[in-house]
Amino acid sequence: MSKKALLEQPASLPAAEAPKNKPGLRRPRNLWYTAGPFAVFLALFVLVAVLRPAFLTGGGLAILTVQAAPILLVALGQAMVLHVGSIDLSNAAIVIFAAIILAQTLGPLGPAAPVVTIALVTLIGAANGFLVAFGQIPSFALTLGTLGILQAASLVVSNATTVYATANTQLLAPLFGTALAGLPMAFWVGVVLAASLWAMLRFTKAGEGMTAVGLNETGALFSGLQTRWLKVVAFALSGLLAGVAGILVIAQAGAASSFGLGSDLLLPGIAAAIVGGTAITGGTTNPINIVFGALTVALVPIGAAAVGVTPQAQSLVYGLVIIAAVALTMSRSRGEVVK
Amino acid sequence: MSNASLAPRTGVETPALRLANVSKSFGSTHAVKNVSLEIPRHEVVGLIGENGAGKSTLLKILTGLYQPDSGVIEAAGRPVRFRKPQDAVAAGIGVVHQEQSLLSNLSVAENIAMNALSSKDAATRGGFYRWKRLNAEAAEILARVGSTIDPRTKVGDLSFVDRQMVEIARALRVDEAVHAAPLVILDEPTSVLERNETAILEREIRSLREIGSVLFVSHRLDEVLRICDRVVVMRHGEVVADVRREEVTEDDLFRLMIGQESRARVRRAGSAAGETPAVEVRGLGHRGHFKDVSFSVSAGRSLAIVGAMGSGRESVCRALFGAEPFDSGTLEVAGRPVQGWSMRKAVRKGLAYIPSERKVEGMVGGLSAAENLTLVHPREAARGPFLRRRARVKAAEEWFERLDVRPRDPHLPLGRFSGGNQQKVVMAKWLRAEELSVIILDHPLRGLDPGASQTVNDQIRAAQEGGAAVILLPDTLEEALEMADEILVMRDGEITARFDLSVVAPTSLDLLEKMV
Amino acid sequence: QQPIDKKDIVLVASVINTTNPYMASMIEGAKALSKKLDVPLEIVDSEGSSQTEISKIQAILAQGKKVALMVNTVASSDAPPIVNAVKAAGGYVTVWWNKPDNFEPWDQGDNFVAFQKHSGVESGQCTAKALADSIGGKGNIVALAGVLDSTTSQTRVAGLKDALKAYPDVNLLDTRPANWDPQLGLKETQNLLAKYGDKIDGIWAADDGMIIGAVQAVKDAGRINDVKFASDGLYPPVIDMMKSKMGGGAIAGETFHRGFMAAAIGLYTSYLAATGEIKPSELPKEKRNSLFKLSCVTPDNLADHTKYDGDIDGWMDTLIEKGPWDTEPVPLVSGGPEKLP
Amino acid sequence: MTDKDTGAGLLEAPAPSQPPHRTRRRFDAKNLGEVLALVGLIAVFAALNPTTFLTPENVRTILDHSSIPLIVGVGATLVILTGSIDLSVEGVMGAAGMTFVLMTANSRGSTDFGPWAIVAGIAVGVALGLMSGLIHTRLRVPSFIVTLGVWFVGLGIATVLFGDRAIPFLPDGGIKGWPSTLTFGLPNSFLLAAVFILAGIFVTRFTRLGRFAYAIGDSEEISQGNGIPVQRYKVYVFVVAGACSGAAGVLASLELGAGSATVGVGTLFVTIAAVVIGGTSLGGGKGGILRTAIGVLMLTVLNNGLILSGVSPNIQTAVSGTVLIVAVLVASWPHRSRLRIVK
Ligand SMILES: Nc1ncnc2c1ncn2[C@@H]1O[C@H](COP(=O)(O)OP(=O)(O)OP(=O)(O)O)[C@@H](O)[C@H]1O
Ligand SMILES: Nc1ncnc2c1ncn2[C@@H]1O[C@H](COP(=O)(O)OP(=O)(O)OP(=O)(O)O)[C@@H](O)[C@H]1O
Ligand SMILES: [Mg+2]
Ligand SMILES: [Mg+2]
Repeated sequence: MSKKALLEQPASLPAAEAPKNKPGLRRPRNLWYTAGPFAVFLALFVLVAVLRPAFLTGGGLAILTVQAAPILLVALGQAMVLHVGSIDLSNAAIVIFAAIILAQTLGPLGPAAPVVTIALVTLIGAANGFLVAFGQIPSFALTLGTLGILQAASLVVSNATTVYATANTQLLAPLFGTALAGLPMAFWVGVVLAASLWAMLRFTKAGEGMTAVGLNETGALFSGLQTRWLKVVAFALSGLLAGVAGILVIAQAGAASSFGLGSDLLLPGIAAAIVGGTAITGGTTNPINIVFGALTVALVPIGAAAVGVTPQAQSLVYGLVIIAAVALTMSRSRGEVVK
Repeated sequence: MSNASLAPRTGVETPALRLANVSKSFGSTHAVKNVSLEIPRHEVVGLIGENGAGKSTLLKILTGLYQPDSGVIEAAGRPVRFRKPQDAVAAGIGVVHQEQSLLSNLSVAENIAMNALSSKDAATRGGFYRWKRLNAEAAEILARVGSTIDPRTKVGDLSFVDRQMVEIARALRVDEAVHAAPLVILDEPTSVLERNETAILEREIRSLREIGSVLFVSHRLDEVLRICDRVVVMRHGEVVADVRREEVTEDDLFRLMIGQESRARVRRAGSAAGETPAVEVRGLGHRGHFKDVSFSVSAGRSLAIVGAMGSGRESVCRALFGAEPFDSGTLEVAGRPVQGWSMRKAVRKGLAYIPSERKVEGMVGGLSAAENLTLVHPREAARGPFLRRRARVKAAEEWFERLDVRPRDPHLPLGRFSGGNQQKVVMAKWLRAEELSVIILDHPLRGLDPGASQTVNDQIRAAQEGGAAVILLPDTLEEALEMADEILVMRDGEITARFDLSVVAPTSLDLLEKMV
Repeated sequence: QQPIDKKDIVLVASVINTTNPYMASMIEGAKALSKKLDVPLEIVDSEGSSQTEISKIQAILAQGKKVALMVNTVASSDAPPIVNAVKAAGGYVTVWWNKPDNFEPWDQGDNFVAFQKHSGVESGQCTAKALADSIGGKGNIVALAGVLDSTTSQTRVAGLKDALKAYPDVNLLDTRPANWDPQLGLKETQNLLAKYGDKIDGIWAADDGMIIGAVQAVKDAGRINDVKFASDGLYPPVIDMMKSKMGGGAIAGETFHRGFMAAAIGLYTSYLAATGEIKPSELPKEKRNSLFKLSCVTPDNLADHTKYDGDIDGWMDTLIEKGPWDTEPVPLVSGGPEKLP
Repeated sequence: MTDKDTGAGLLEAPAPSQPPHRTRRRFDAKNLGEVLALVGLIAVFAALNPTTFLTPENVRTILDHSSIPLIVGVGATLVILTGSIDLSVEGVMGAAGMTFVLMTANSRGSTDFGPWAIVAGIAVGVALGLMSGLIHTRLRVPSFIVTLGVWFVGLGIATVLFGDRAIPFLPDGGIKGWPSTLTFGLPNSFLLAAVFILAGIFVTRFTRLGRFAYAIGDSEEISQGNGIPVQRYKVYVFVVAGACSGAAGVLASLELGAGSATVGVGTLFVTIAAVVIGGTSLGGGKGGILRTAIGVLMLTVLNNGLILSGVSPNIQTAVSGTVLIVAVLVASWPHRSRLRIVK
């Protein structure tokens, strides 16, 4: 370990150096690295709008944000886990599990149901983190395992069928029913959460601790940080955000099933986090940029369909655009090791 | 290089390597400025300079890791360009880098032959390894440096010192690879070596002089004067002196490097033991690492633990700090026995630990210097869960001033400071604690230039005067004799002798006797 | 709502993927209808994902088009968001195969024109009967179901189990999900063959996609002459197997319904609502939650059913002439929701 | 501070003299752990299903089912040894499989290129692997995201090749029956996989490609410094992985006897889980192909055993997941320490 970490240490830094700047602010990173995800999204959006102007006039942006909202939430959770150097493969399964639980409890519990659901899945996320941190199991393997367990749990809890939210659905209606600046509340919820996470990472001890863990866990450990609990926090946040995404699933569909809406958010979530500039190696995350990452990831299939790419070739386009978007937005520095 | 007949006829005096006006900058940093120097055949050239003077950068240029921005390099009288490490190897240049650069999951033999393996040499046939031949060759080279490591061993299973020997063996392999007289470059090879290995290395360097030449970087001026024929001094990226050994003394070299006089070394006046020890261990043991270790240190006192590699003194220190477990005995901090000891608790109790593996354990290179500074004891730069960035930067600026950290930019990621300056920041992050009770220093001066060493030593003393107990694992016995009030000698995990320096004044030899 | 002018209408057919023969047939039907009506058509490929399905449909709506949509929903829960989006965009939608049970068109207004399907229970019953008869009313069978949470699969399995009550000597050994996928059908059948060995006399599958893998596994095991198959959909490859009397008539039973018919009926229903030719709120409930006729196919009556595939255009003419609820061979037989036995 | 005493005070005293020859550890007990786990699983299922589990028929089924993850596992292990990851497996299998089916005799009646169809299938794998490798190394995009993209690209190619026409079937007889034909009592598919595994082991022990994969996984920078053309070898590794996936796609199509864009469905997670269970570190540099082979057998035995034992399909993923977690937990428990970093 030592050798590797020793060599990778300076590598994870961006190359550009700016001269002295105002105290209290971190050195501004490469401008493109900061603005890249936004620029890529904007470019794609403009491209789609030019090729199919009706997309813009028909409220394309609102539709896009509806689709992007659950991806954004899952991506934010994933980014928190990536930030401490781990990965969470189970978070989409948590989304479905949360949605099924919420559908079943919304009637009997009413307004308490979302709270109960979120508390439950936050605990599940924390359990993931606990096993990773204290059981010292690689997160990739652990969450692959919990993915299977959660899938089974969803099937068992839902009796392998679609579960409907029977009453109190009006509680969730504003999420997609109300709009602010033309965009649905659900998306703004995601944006607010992104901003809070940004502030958390930047202005709190816990946030800085998580950054330290992601950059050099040993160093953080020797500084007396509770690195293991910080990991638990990251996974718990991933669970919590997946729970919010589960609420969106019910708000949108009023029903959930094990392989239905929300079950395939894992890969889009990871892609959105990385397109949003999150370093897969940990320690570098800008939650605000993940908003644009999620928008980009949601835009590609919609945009491809809108500009009339034949259905058979759409996944090809999706693959290429995701690669290109990451290639454009990734922060790289001279000599950095990319894995 | 391959065709010697094309070389200009410059006679026997052609230097092995000649640099003319070589420059290299990174952004606005001029790491190497207009350096011209010659390494004649059959000569050992020493290269010294402060931390960050540009030595490693120069060597990386010579070994094909960096391309110079300008200037000419001539090998055996012909201009060369090293685009990749193999080019340098092909020109007969072998190197031991400052940081170990072995592949820990490959075998010793593979590591030694790696340059050959990666350049279609006889070591492989059509991409296939010739294991027998590799192992035999490696065994032969290892024998030359007096090492008995099995070439088939995985490098990861070797001790640090053995790994250094493998590094050196690899550098020596260049004379197998080419027929030209080799140039072997050694970047601080001795800072991690034991005395007997250093002796072997010295012998090997002398025998290398017979066939080729050596460029040798070290911060140990005595060693440089003993081994080298000539010494080149760098400062701020430039060569400021190029002198023959006979012409200078250690003090001259010091002055040339730092630009000021070296301070005379004074032993600190001993301080008396206080009533309650800041830290006390009784019968501490950890199976396979150390056993029955008892000692105590009171506030304001300093304890040095000396011992050979594998004596277990590092494990004891790590156990004190909660980084490693212990399975018997008791540990008392400020008079109270501890339970469920961990690094976090240690930090809370005012213990500080400055590890020898600075870049991995001592700091988070990706965070800025200021952020590193408040990584421990963040409460003092925070309000509730929130950070006070301004307060922190102010604290950082203050400490930068106090320890003369260069550059004075607390926003720069710590990983980009030079080793010596990194060490100063690492010291500062512990020293700024409001209630520092014990400070454990594991080789705090490793790799530091003499100037930086002085600053760090001053800080240790200041902390001690401020009431902290100091536990020191020194680089040299002299360091122990100079800094400590009490010296413990450890061997094979047990304490073999104790010297209270206010009572007796042992010599290095006394200590050595108990160590082996 | 005002009727939409024909030239403003776009037909949209949303399918689960483009490579399953049933889905390919749906696309074919949508194209044929589009040509007949002379109305442009867009195909949505959901790539098996609810998320993709909804976002692509929304992308089309986003262009401000007035759609007449037929969607084969990936999962039941997709129906509400799609209906809501279409409603908001002023289009018309007919849903095929999956929707939540309590999500009825008449509660959603005119834009959700209808929900349509073939009975799953009936499908399970008729293939179960054919299979049980083909093994002489006695023996062991195994079943391959679709994706675990699919209602279509569940109703078909329920039909299978119901029909088997009449065959006390036919024993259903095991039911394994094979996710509608030929490759998984192959693997699961291999596992079942290993588990039960020569005990297996018949294999039932909820869909022909899986039976293709099952047949291959049985062929590899050298038992194609000993095992009978029954499944749903009568896909072209299965027609060939039946015609060629593979394994001495190994394919014992099938159901007949066609993707092209489903797509055309669904699209045409939406289209009629869009042009104002029908007013959904005035339709009887069975026309808004409809079960269409499903034919049981055995080797004996196969020829009656193969004729339609060759004359899709002709069938489209009949559809336009007779309307969505009254076109052979898939007339409306009753209203939903489907009742489990 | 400078050392005024010369010589004597240099650092620490000589280390206690070392044992003269330390031999390298070829086999450590951990290897045995995985084998024991496999044997344990077999024993449990044999006890639960005395009449069905250890029959030749079932053993053949298990071996046949393991063949595709084994073949893919060779490439996946190499990639993971270098510290990268290849997620594109299923897409590459689809593209290669469709290419093969359409170029050999099939029911769509496209031209029959004979054995060249197999070559073409593998070539598609190689091309996609090359694409992954080049994008990863030249544009320096993390392999995770590149291969995620290439997964979709492969799937897209397969879907385009499938088009909207009838399923292309392979004719009965001919090569279709080859994978399930028995040689020496074992299915050909497994024998082919065994060849891949042996070749893989040979590559990792005796060739530059394999040894450099380990070196790169240990540290790319040090490898670079040692003159290993890191980027080039990474591309090679991805190409090999692509070829393995391509071959697996061809084999899977032969087994199915038909073209299908989703012929690789489910392979990725089985393979990666097998690599991890086998003990190859996702961080790179540690592990090996034999370990992956054991991991694949464990998972295949587990899956087959659960079906034979009649475990409800609803909870089968939970059982597999729990076994995965327990396996990794048990394997890593002895290494637990307060300083251990696990990502
Ligand atoms: N990769 C790099 N990127 C940017 N700047 C660098 C880089 N390498 C070296 N430098 C700059 O070059 C200067 C010289 O560094 P170098 O490593 O050559 O010093 P050194 O003489 O080897 O120091 P030491 O005695 O500590 O080993 C440093 O101060 C640093 O600012
Ligand atoms: N990626 C990088 N970007 C910018 N500067 C760098 C980078 N890597 C190293 N440096 C600079 O290179 C110089 C040498 O780095 P290095 O880590 O070798 O320190 P050093 O001075 O040799 O340490 P020591 O005193 O322990 O020997 C440092 O001054 C550091 O600022
Ligand atoms: Mg240096
Ligand atoms: Mg140095």
